[in-house]
Amino acid sequence: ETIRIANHGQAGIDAMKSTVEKIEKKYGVTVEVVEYPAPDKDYLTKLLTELGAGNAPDLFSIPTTAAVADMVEAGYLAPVTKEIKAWDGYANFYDVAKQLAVSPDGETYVMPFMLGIQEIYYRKDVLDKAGISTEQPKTWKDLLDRAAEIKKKTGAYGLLFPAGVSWGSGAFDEGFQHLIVGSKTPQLVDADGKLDLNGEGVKDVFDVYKQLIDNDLMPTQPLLGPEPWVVPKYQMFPAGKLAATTCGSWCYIFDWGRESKNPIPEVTKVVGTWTVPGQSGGQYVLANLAAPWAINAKSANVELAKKALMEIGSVETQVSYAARIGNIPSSKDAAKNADFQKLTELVPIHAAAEKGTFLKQASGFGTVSEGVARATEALLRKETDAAGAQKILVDYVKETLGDDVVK
Amino acid sequence: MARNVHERRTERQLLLILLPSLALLLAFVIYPALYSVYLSFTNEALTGAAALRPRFVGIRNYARLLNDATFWNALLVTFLFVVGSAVIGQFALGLVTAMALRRRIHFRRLFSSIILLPNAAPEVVAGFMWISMLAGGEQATLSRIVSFFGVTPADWLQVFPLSMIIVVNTWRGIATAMILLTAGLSTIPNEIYEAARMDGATPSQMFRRITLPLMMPTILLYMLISAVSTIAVFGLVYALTRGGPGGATELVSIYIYNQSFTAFQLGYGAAVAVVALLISLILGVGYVRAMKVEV
Amino acid sequence: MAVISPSENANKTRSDLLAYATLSLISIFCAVPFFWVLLASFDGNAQLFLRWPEQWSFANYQRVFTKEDGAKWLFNSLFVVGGATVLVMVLAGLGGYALSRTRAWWKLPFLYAILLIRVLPPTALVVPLYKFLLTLNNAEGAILRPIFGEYARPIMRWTGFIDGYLGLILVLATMQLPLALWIMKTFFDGLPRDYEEAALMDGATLVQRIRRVLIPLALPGLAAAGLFAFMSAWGDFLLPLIFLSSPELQTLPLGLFRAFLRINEIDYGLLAALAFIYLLPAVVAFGFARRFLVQTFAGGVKG
Amino acid sequence: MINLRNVRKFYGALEVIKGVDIIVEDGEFAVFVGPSGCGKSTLLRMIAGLEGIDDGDLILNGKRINDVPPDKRGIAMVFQSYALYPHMTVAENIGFSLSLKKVPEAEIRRQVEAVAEILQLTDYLDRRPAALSGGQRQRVAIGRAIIKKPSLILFDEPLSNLDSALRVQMRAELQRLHRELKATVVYVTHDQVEAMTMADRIVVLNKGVVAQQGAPMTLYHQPDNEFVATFIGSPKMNTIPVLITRPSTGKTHAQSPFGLSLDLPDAGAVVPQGQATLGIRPEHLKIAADGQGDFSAEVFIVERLGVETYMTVGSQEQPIVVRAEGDIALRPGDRVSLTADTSACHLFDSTGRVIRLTQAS
Amino acid sequence: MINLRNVRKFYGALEVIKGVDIIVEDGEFAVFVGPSGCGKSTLLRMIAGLEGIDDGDLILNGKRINDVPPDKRGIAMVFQSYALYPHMTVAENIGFSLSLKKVPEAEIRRQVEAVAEILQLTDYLDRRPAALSGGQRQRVAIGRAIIKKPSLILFDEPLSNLDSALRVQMRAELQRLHRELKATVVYVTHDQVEAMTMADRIVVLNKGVVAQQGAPMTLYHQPDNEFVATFIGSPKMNTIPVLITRPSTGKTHAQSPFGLSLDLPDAGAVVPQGQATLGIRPEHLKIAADGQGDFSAEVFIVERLGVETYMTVGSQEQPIVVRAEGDIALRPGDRVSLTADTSACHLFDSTGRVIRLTQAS
Ligand SMILES: Nc1ncnc2c1ncn2[C@@H]1O[C@H](COP(=O)(O)OP(=O)(O)OP(=O)(O)O)[C@@H](O)[C@H]1O
Ligand SMILES: Nc1ncnc2c1ncn2[C@@H]1O[C@H](COP(=O)(O)OP(=O)(O)OP(=O)(O)O)[C@@H](O)[C@H]1O
Ligand SMILES: [Mg+2]
Ligand SMILES: [Mg+2]
Repeated sequence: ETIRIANHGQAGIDAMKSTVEKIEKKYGVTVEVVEYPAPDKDYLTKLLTELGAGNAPDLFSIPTTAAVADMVEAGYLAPVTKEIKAWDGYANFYDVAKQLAVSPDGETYVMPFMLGIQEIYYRKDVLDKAGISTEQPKTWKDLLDRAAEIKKKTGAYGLLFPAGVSWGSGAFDEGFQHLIVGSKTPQLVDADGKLDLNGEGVKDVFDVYKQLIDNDLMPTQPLLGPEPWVVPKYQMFPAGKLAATTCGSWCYIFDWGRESKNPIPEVTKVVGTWTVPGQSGGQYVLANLAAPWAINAKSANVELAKKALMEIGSVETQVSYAARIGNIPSSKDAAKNADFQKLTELVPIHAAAEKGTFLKQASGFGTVSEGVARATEALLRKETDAAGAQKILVDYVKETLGDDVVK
Repeated sequence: MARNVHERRTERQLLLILLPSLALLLAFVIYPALYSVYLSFTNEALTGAAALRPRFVGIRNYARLLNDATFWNALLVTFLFVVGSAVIGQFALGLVTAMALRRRIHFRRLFSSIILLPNAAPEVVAGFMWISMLAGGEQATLSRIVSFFGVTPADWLQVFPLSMIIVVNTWRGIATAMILLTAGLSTIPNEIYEAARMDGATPSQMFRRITLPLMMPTILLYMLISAVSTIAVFGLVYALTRGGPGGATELVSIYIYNQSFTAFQLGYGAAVAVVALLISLILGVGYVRAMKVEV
Repeated sequence: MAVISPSENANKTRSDLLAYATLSLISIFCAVPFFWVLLASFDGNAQLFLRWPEQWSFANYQRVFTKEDGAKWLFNSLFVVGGATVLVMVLAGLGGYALSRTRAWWKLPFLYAILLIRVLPPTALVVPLYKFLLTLNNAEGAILRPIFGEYARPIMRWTGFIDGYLGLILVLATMQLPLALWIMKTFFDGLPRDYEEAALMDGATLVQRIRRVLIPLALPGLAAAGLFAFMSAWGDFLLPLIFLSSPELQTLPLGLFRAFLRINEIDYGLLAALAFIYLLPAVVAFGFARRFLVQTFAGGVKG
Repeated sequence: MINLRNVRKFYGALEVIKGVDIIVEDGEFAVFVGPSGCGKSTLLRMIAGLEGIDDGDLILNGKRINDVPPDKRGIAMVFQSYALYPHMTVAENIGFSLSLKKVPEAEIRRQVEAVAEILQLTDYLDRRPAALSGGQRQRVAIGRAIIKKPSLILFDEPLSNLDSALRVQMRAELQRLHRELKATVVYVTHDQVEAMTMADRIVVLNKGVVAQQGAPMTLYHQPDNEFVATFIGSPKMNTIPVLITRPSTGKTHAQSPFGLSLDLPDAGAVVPQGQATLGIRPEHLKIAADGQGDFSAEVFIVERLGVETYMTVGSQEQPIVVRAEGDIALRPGDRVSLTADTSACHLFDSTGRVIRLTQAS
Repeated sequence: MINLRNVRKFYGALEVIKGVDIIVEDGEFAVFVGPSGCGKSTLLRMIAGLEGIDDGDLILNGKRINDVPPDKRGIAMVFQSYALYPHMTVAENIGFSLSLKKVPEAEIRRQVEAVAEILQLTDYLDRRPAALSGGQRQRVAIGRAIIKKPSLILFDEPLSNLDSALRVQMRAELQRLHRELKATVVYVTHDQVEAMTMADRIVVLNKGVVAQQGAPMTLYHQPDNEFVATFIGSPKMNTIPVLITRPSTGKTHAQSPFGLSLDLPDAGAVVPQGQATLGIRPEHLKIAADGQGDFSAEVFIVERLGVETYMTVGSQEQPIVVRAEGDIALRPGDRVSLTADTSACHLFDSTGRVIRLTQAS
């Protein structure tokens, strides 16, 4: 017997290596790792084409959480609620991970073994030198004022939120989401599963972008280029020309740390973190699922695949992923793992996941994500204001999914 | 049609050897195309609820298409792109090179080899090379070239997106135009030019009154072939701009891709393809009839 | 060079200079974008933007072949695209001949139909095509599996329609077929019927006529058709992306995406080196077939 | 023996061969001549099997072969452009038909060498056609034909691509070969000198029908109609509209508007009175002493070839060409007296059919 | 008057015109002949101004025009394939040079109609060249030339694309035009019948030099060298290697290996003894009664044209062509006796230069 698992990205494949061996040994099966060597978007295209035709691998990773709800609705994923609840590793997961894995229909379809946690990273040294406060900002206004102050005092850009089409799902996953949860309308789905995009919060979030862009607090030019993250994150931030940016838990290791090409010396000291504040107070550690795994509903070996899925959820695999990608394990027990403890940069963030919040997922989020990218792109190009950006988002979603999906 | 054994036998043999090509085309082009026509009447999607239970929606996709400003924008962009790159850019540069290469000058092989290079670059690679040329403001090669001449550089793909993809596609297609037009030029006998010289024609008169009219059949056929191929251009532009910014370079082919593989709306994407095919068909047949293009 | 009379000389020189000038300008336009690939691939610390390498190195190329499966991708690409090209040449050679010689009523409609169908971008066809190929593939699997048992998988890798060489070769070939048929049809139009009739009188069957007389005569046309098919199939990445999954079958354009899959930054050195390797066969093919091109089209285009 | 019986051919609705009957005997050298577009090539290609036959029978050695494919007919053909395979050597070209039949290499080589011997091509066997002269190419084309030991060889204007000097040489060569091979030959040309010098039998075609067939001298001396009369012979026969009367002398008298006046020999009652066309060849008009001729006329073109001189006399509307032996130093504007050899005159009725004068019957 | 003085032309290092001197008088019809590649076209194109002149002078009506551009020379040219502009009507073709000069429409129309009148093209002015016959096309090409009122018209093999019947007709037409237009004509051909029938003066070129120039009959009767002797006349002059001796009779005696033995008239001491080449035209050999001739030989090819008969006698290695009047019914293998007209014999030395026998001097 064989099960086919689709993986994506060399780091992910490396991270899975020992797990694969373990599955093979434990269940006496052959595991065939199918490598889909494409960027997220093309990976998803291929995966969906295969799922639609009924020819997908038995087990696969999904590049963005936003796609999950749609896939569930399409009937591509096999529910694992019963198995995962019976599985002994589950109890040890953070709540936020458990909740993120639950689909609108109440079933669980994915293994939420890794969390993506993002915060605002800032150059403590630059701020200190310029005499700017490094306190956690309390509100959006606080945040924007801080950015303006940085700009004024140091000439560096004050704050970066991912935006635009070429950042892909990042505009939504790494930017918009973090703000919306702290807004006046913190969720995008209403009770009957409709998308609530006309809320005031959406407009307010776009207004934050708008102010950052209009006041030249955020570098817009590179964001319109082909790899928007390269210049700001790997060149401007280390050079101190950008003083604060959203970033994930991996940043201390890969972007500026020991694994980086352009490391910042003593990064943990020089770079500090703030959580994203709410619009009028509160602090939000937003978590989302990173690379959740799921099972092909049409798989010939669903039972076997489920067993394999539980193996993927093991603490060892989590740590292995954490080491290679820098995401945060969902198991609280990971803290006790010797290998994980070596990832000193991740340990405090792992602990913070206890307070994690999340955005409720719904079908159509893939479209919303693309719509946010388009709306922020228009803002970047200074073509519209916050209300206009919201209209772009709403129109795109309506156009794509039909008028009745949007509230 | 055929009156006698011999002709019937010949025709039968010819059909027989065309059959493999016909079979492949039927299986891998015509059948999927027809299937697309069917899809265009459904709400088939690649993901979401519609993927699970696709429904027949009649002409709803087409009705939606009519009111879809983005689609009309894509049509317009495609039209400008085809006219700009195939009809004007590639043609003009191709004609100039073909005529220059007709002269007995040195380095002809070298020149023509270099001009053929872009055609050899795979779309993805060509895309990268041009991103390096155009993207990201000051550091782009083009910016550095123009600032050498004292012109203020711009973020080319943001400021002049459509013009830039026209330039890039022109770059890629000069060679094809050059080859076809060289072939056309070579059918004009030298004697005609000498006759014109004896008649006292200046070079520009020769071009306007001899070369152009005599090249007309070649040019008309070239226009058809290049326009048709340019409508389907996808990878190169997608690699460069993904249709942006703000739909400024969203060709119909990219629009179809975005509908099918970004929004995952297969039915609607198919409707767009069908309409694009129909429009091309009408224009193409009209063109062939009106211009009496000979095959 | 002989002396030319002064007036003529002046005239000639002036327009020759003009020709040199335009050709140089256009050549520069054509060549400039290539510099980046060339320099970056030898740059140990390559960037997106053109720059003179600080240290020249072959490290990027080394990586392609040692750390990555460069050799395998190259082989797969060459095999698949080469196979498709050969197939196109064979089919277009036969079909183009039939189209040129037939007097049947469907000749013109057919020719225009295959030309206009090219306006459909492959993206519009991919999904139906995938379903169709999958049906074929499952049927083939159902036949092979009982016979070959566990060997069915390796066999399918070669003959499968999805995730197999055969399917991709067939699809790539079909996409290139319309243009190739056109080229060959025009080429055969320019080839006198005398040869094949002579062969007919010599007692050659249809197949013998084609194989021993027409194909050798049609070589320039076939080279041109093959070249265009090769380049277009070589550049295609969407079809291999959708139709191939197994790592053993991956082709160069998919390998190229590797460069994106680093954790953070795009690996431009790897990208450029791969791009250069990817570029090379097409350029070589062009150099090889170039001299046939004008010959082919000069025969075909009516003046 | 080859026999065409009421053979017809249509291209679409257009009938290009309109019921043709031809017989060529074994060993004969038959030449099809006719103006461009009259259907010569079509007829030849029907015999070869390269075109289908829409109606009528094609009989070769007693068997109807209408539906026999070309390669089974035992006929060889030499094409106008020779159609040598440019990618094969001379030896391969000649041996091609054998190699198609999978004859062993050694045997092919032997037969090719034998053929090359006959055609004096032995030294060129390893060359490609591109490296041969026109004459050599023709010999290769013939070699390719004769190696099949055909009972019939067809030639379609094989000399029309050559310059005139080479053409003369090739003509002789072809005749020599015909003598040596003793094969039946059907030869298409529109050059009547070629036809006259080579043929045992000439078939004159006009607009898809046979105008006349027979030995060259028969066609020259006794043309059946005006078309053949003017087609055969160079410079071509003068045709002059005349009024035929039978005055009391009992002889037939022909009178042209411009003063030509002839008594035709022994014609008697066979010639109807009224309008007719008189045909007389340039060589049958002789310059006579002043006032002694049958008529006189002004010369307006003189073509002096050295050994002979062509003069065009009469008027622009009714030019009459006279051919005189030797170099005659007349100038345009001179007047000459001419006598006609009445025994060599022809008369044609208004449909162009010949009216046989008695000596011809 | 056009005058070429020591004109030379190089293609790279290759000298194709090697110092040519030619004079053509006003109103003359001059024909350049010579084998293929001898430089005829090059010379003509140098006169036209389409090729530069590397050395020497080209003088037209007293002015050196080496450096005058083609359209300013007042010379017109008719090309081999006529080079009509296929996309223009006959009227546009003829009027093209005027319209380039921005002559008003009405004036162009008037001049075109005048030219068309002369050329009998009035009915065809609105047709495209593709819809014209060969002869009409040629007239258009000439019309395009004469509308420029040139003092000189150049023709480069204008008839070589036509079939022989049309060629004869065109020849007459060209001569008529030459008479009517009174222009100077330089005409290139490699067909010597064309040259003989049309020229006032023939210039025979060989390998880039002038072999001889003069009136056609001079070239026919008094060739300067073996090249001209064999080039002019058809069938070409027989050349036979002979041994010249001067026996005691005092006459010059020529003896060929195969038994031909001739006393040449009045040659006297001018002819050196030893090896020479005897030239005699086919028409100067006559069939004699058996045993009466100068020599006898076996016939191996007979070509009967009706009005005359060509026989090839002697051997394969030394064929001698005999031209006889009338239709002679000899067959290959027959033996004939032949007499040679010794007054028409030519002798050439080993370099091919003529040795003038007395009657020629
Ligand atoms: N494939 C064809 N379709 C239609 N008409 C044709 C075709 N081939 C020949 N014809 C016509 O048939 C007639 C006879 O043609 P054919 O080639 O036999 O003439 P020909 O006597 O050989 O002339 P030529 O001396 O020019 O070679 C011509 O009027 C020609 O136009
Ligand atoms: N452009 C050229 N470059 C080099 N050699 C040339 C060129 N044009 C002509 N020649 C050579 O010059 C010589 C004379 O050529 P030209 O065309 O004048 O001959 P021709 O007498 O007109 O011959 P033909 O009767 O074949 O037309 C030939 O040997 C030819 O090969
Ligand atoms: Mg013919
Ligand atoms: Mg010439």
